[in-house]
Amino acid sequence: MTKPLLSIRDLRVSFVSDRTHKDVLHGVSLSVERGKVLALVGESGSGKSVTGLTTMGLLPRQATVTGGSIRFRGEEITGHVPRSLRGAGIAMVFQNPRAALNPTRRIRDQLSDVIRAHGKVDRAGLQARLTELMHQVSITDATRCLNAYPHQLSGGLCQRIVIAMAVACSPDLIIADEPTTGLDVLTQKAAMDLLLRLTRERDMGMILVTHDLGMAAQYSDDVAVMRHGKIVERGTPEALFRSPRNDYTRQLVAACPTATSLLEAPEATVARQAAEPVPLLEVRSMVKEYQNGFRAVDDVSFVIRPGECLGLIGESGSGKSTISRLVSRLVDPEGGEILFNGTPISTIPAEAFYRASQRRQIQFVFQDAAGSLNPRYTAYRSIVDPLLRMGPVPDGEALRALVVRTACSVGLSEEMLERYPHQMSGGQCARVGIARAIIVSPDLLILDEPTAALDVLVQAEVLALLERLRRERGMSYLFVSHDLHVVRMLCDRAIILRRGRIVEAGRCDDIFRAPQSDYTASLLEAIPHFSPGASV
Amino acid sequence: MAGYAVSRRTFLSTTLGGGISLGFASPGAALAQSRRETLRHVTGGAVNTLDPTMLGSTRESFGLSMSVYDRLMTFGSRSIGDFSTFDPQALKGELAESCDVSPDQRTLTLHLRDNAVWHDGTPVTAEDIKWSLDRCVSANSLARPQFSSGSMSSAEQFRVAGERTLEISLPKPDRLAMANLAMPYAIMVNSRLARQHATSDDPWAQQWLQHNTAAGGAYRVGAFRPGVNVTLDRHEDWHGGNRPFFERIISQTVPEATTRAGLIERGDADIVIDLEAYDIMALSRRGKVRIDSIVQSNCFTHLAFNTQSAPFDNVLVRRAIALAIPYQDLFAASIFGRGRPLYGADWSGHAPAPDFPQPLPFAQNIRKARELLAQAGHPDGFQTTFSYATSQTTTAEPMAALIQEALGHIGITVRIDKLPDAQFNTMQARRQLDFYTDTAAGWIEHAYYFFYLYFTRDQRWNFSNWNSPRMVQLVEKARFETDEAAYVAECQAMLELLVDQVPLILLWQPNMDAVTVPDLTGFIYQYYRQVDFRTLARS
Amino acid sequence: MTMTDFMTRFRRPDIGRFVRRQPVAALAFAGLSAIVLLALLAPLISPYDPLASDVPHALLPPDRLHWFGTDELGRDVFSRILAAARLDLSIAVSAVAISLVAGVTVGCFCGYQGGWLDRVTGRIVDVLTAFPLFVMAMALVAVLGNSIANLIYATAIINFPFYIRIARSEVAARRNLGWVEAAHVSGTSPTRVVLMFLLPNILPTIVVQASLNLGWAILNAAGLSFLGLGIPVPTPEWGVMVANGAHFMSSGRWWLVVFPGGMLMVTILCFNLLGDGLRDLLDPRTRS
Amino acid sequence: MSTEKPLFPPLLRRIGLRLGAALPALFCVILFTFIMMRVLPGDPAVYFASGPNAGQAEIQELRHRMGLDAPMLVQFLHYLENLATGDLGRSLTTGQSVAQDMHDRLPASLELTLTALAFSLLISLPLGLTSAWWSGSIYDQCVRAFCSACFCIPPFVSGILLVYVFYYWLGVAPDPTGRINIFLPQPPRVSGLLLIDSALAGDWTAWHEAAGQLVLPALTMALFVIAPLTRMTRAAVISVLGADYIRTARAMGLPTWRIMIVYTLRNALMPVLTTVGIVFSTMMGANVLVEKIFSWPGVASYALDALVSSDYAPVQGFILLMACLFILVNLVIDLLLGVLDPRVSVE
Repeated sequence: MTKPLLSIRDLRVSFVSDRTHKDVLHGVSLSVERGKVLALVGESGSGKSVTGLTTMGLLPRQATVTGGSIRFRGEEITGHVPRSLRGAGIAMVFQNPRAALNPTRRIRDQLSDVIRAHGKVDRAGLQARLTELMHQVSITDATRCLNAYPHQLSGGLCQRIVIAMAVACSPDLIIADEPTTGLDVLTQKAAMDLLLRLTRERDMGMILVTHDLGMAAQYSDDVAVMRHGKIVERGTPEALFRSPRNDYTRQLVAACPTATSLLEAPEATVARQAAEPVPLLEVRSMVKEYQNGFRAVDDVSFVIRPGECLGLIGESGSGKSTISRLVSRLVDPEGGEILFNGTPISTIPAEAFYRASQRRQIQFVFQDAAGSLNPRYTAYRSIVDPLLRMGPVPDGEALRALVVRTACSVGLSEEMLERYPHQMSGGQCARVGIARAIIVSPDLLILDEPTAALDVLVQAEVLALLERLRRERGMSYLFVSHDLHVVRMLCDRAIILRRGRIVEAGRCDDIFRAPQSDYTASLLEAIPHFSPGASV
Repeated sequence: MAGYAVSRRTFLSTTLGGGISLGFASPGAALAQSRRETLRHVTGGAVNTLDPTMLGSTRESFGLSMSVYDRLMTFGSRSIGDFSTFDPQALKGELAESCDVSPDQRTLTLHLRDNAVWHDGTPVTAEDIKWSLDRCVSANSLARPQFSSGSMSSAEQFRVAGERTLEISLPKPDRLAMANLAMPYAIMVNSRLARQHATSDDPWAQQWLQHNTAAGGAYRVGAFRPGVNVTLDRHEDWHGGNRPFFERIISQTVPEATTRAGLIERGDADIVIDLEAYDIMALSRRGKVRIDSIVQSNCFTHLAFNTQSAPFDNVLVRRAIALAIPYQDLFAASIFGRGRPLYGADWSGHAPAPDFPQPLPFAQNIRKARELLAQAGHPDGFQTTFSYATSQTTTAEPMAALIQEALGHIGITVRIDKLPDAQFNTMQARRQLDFYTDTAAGWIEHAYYFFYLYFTRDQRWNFSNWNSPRMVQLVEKARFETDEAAYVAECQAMLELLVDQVPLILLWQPNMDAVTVPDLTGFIYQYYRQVDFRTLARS
Repeated sequence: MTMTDFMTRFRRPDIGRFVRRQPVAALAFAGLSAIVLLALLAPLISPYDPLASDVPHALLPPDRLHWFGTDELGRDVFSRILAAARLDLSIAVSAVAISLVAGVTVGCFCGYQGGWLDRVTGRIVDVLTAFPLFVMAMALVAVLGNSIANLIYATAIINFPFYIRIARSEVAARRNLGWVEAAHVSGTSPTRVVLMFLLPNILPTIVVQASLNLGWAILNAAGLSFLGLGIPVPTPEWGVMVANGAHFMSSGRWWLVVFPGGMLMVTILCFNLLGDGLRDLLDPRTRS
Repeated sequence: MSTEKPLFPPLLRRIGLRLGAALPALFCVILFTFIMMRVLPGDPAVYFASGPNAGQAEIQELRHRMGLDAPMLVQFLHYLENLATGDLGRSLTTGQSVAQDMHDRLPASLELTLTALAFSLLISLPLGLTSAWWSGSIYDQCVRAFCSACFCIPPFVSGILLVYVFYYWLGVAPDPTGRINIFLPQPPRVSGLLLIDSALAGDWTAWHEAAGQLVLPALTMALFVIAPLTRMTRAAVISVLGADYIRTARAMGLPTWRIMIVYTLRNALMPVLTTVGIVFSTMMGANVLVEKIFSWPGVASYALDALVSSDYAPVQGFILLMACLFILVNLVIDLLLGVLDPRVSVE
């Protein structure tokens, strides 16, 4: 074993603000070697990003290193990373690549800035370096890309540019902080493959900071699982994911939706209803066009039968969210029909729909749970509000009892009801959002990526909750998600959308076993996973 | 500015260094000599036309035209202590060399100066004068009503009686006829030049003359930027009086009075006449400037009532208020005692002289005022509004506060209303002001003229909307009175009527405070209350 | 979240926190409280009648009897400043209150409705805010006449577009937020959404703007009265006092300008600093 | 610059759209000011025919000449007709056509405002940038206090004070009486901006004089807008500093000055520029007081004088001019934004 490129020993970091003192890293130790990838895995707030930023010396002002040491190439750099080292010694790749690039500067200039920051180069040399970099990150259309502004490039290209920037000055270590957030599954795969290839080719070290166990498994040589500012378990991906020793790791692995995972739900108290002749919801050739002529939804038709859960899958921009908002009558379609229980509801304009009798029966659970709660309402008021608006309102004690009961059924304790959104965790907010939707006993619940912003463990809990509620109450779901595994776990049937059109529809089991369209197939293929034998 | 400014700036650039002084560089000493020959006059007002007869022309325009245009006649001057003022009795020729009055006083024969030439060098002819006088009585301008006060209203009254002689015939002997020829409106125009610019719509070239001159006065207009500045250059062939000292005059508009005061004190400007009383106090205390303080003998500040609306239609109310006014305090607080009081005289029943304005026998007596008010049927007082125009703020504001307080003592509640000038004037003309202050100045200093102008007829300048048949009768009689003793008696009767009926309360005659650099001499107070550049000189 | 945060920050235990995080704003708040207190107690604590003239004792420099000297009519400057504080604060508060209520109503409506009405209003408001507002206020006072009420209306009217703009953009920014859509799904009528959901949430922002605006309103009123518009004599008002006092500056009567001018500036300064501090507390970008 | 996209057609289209959208607002402005000027109390005819011997006949004549005796609608249509031919009416105060007066005076106001704007930007950009960079520090608090202090000094006080100190007391400033030493000949008019004209004429004495005259009034004006500009800059910089690309730039080890100027300030300029537009047009019109105090022959003091004497035409002309200027400034800023921000020109 060679001497480690980076070694962090007992690193302690705390945030100080207004006399409050919060430790975020409690003695983290790790090491990275050349040519190897270390994945730092954990939920949000586990301290994995702080570890990366501390190494770069990019901690926010109110954070201080209170102990430990970071040695890079044997040199002590704790607390004072020299500028020359940043970019040339250690480079960083951030999430959301388009935002990571200066919007008002051409790619060429931004790359040149980086190169020039670490040494004098003449024009010809600079041009040669740029061309070479573009080649390395597999950009074929180099001239156009170099002359473009970030907004003129796709997310995938931007991420390649960011990677090019990172490797521009031949660093020995790359810290990739959630490098694929904000990218679609297919692009995500390409970017990760590129990063991995460069690491190997250039014999660099890489720290991959991610919340995605699948990605960690697929792209790393070592995995460190972090929780509450500590590393709880370390090991090779195979060992770690196949036989986790730590309880927390075990929970994580179990909660991660995979191609084979199933929801643990109690036996159905109400059995799934058999197909009935009259569908609960029928959508016929629905079209939504925006003012600039862009067709977000183009001739989409589907039905949802009573008690059924329909999954709506697509990448960002595929029109899945628009469909959910159309069906829930928040926006008006430009064409087509929406029938609810056989009654057309698309004729009622969206702004008047609050008066319609169907309003009660179609409820919505929003993607950003915290953002969907009025910041000035307590959980209780948020939950009781739809009831007060649409009734029937039981009197006095009964009302409170009903709210408490509903809250209980989504797993909220009574004292949580007096809290404001900012006093609750993401999972708790999501539960309030669900409670608010089901308190009026709707027939159809539209769920727009209800778990996208949640950590894996919470996601698993919420999914289980949703499954239980459906069984207990016999509701129908329209479940919108980009995550194929989640849809497979929850839904009976699914629709795959691409650019506003349906590319495939059918029973979940069929789609996942034998996808009919190439697109579906490539989607399935691109999901990072840690099924045995797939790593690296 | 250049001359003495240079040393200051040199000092500056050595002490402060380049930083600040870079922007404030000196124009160079080359101008130093010409600076001595140049007069810089600063004023708060603005010249808006070069033709003073234009409707809407400002007082500054009148003043400027005195140096640019010649009139047939002009007033002489007399000394009052160290200072000089115009002499309404001493009429003398300006463009006219002499003026003969026929024995029946109905014909005036004017002989023009031989050597008089226009600015373009052409000689002045009687034709020019005839055209100019015709213009005054025919064109739609401010000159027409003014001339009518001197019984001149038709072009037929003017007759060319020779190459350089002109006759004016009057329907009746009028004591104001000759004085009218000296008024700012009575400009003599180079008719040949003006006519070139006349059109059928505008036979008197009024449009063109607004921005151009066809004159022959002591100065010609160099640059005219309305509302900003005017420069004048000496007309070397002028013979209407002594050759002016200054080669060049710059008359500049500087709206802030305090800035004007500063310019004078620092020697950057040479003369200013429209400073506020408090600045003059400060300047005189520091003594770096020369101040010519001359009572404006043709001017008076007053409090006017609307004598035709309740409660001021009741003479007792007016008398009561006249007794309630704290004259001394007003005089001290409003104009810092810089003027001549027009109250507190001891008449013992009769007007001592036929002059107007003169001090009237009013003094504060609150007890008596209360009695009178009770007699008038207002034992508990009443409510009224006291108004003044925005332009009068500095004097009227303290006045208003004191009057409000004083009338409060006799139970009258006064609301104070400051009005923008335009609104004030409109309301004044429409008789909508009940109780207000204003300042008036008559150009021709004859007692009867003042009464005619300010106390008769339904027109704006009858401040108190006074309709007294007796006054009308007296005025009509005095106008054409040839017997001097009878005229004096009539004037005294008018004065006594005024004191008895109190249509308005005279307060004071403010001083004209001409503030100049110490080496400037020759300022004469003129009835039109502007600077006459022609008499000024540097010692 | 930030809004509630803002509200909770002002619960008692957080005052210490506020003082620590925004020492300047806290100081400004204290100063403002003192000024308001002085204004409220003016009739009790002023040593002289602010309107009573005493011409023989005019223009006295500050001494034991007249702390801030006397003016050209012999009135006590200290008493007048106190009386003026009352007037200026009430002018500012009422002008801001009027424009706030009217502007927020219109702004909320437009911002929520969107569409052509909103665009038209937006453009008009844009043009209006770029207007020579001061000249406009002058014209308004000239049209309406010189009185304190009209001064308030003029100040309110020229502030009006400003509040429309804020309310409009704040509402428009929240119109499509999750919790507003959630309200729709909950069967809430649009009116109720505006009144019960949007309004309470934009209020803190508006309040901050209002506190900044109060200073501006005082300044505006003082500027107008400096030009002799609005405040009838002999009512004491800071701007008027400064304007009158400026005349005596050159003769060395500094107390006529320095005291009222100082009060004017300190008050505006306090309003600004307070508003600034509040804004910073509100602004999530400046927080960690 | 870039050859792929046709630069001009979309540019012209944008300008056209912008101007077209401004027309209704412009009409509103015209109508509004027309009505407002007419309801202003005070009969201008009475004011102007105020010679001691002017009677009702003269007033009537003047009313007729001013067209004040016609019905309101006729007056308005007449006004619109004149506007269409570029005739803004005639000022009674100066006796000139309003268009001529504007032409004479606008450069003075423009020169003053532009200089003031330059001053304030020179002060507030660095202040805003640095106080945002070290936000929350004592320095930041000091900057804030300074800005608030600048803002709370009414322009009439700061103007008088500056004149008092620099002219009367220290004597370093030239007399506050306009744009250029009155004894100097004015440079031939090209742009109307004296600094430009005298430079073109090669008359550096005049240039220095004109520059000297500008310093104090421009500073007075600038003081008042330093606060909003600094505040805006600070807010913009803080929001940019929070952006991911700044973190990227730091992570790539770019030098601090480059991050500060090229990455931060450059991006923060866009919201600042929008504010500058508003600030500019408000300054043009709102600083009546500054023009008054410094006897500056600009349009604002001109309008003020006209307003006081109920001289309708100049006030209307002034407001119209301001509205047009505002539209123009916005257009320019819009185009500048397009240059500064490549994202804008795409939509």
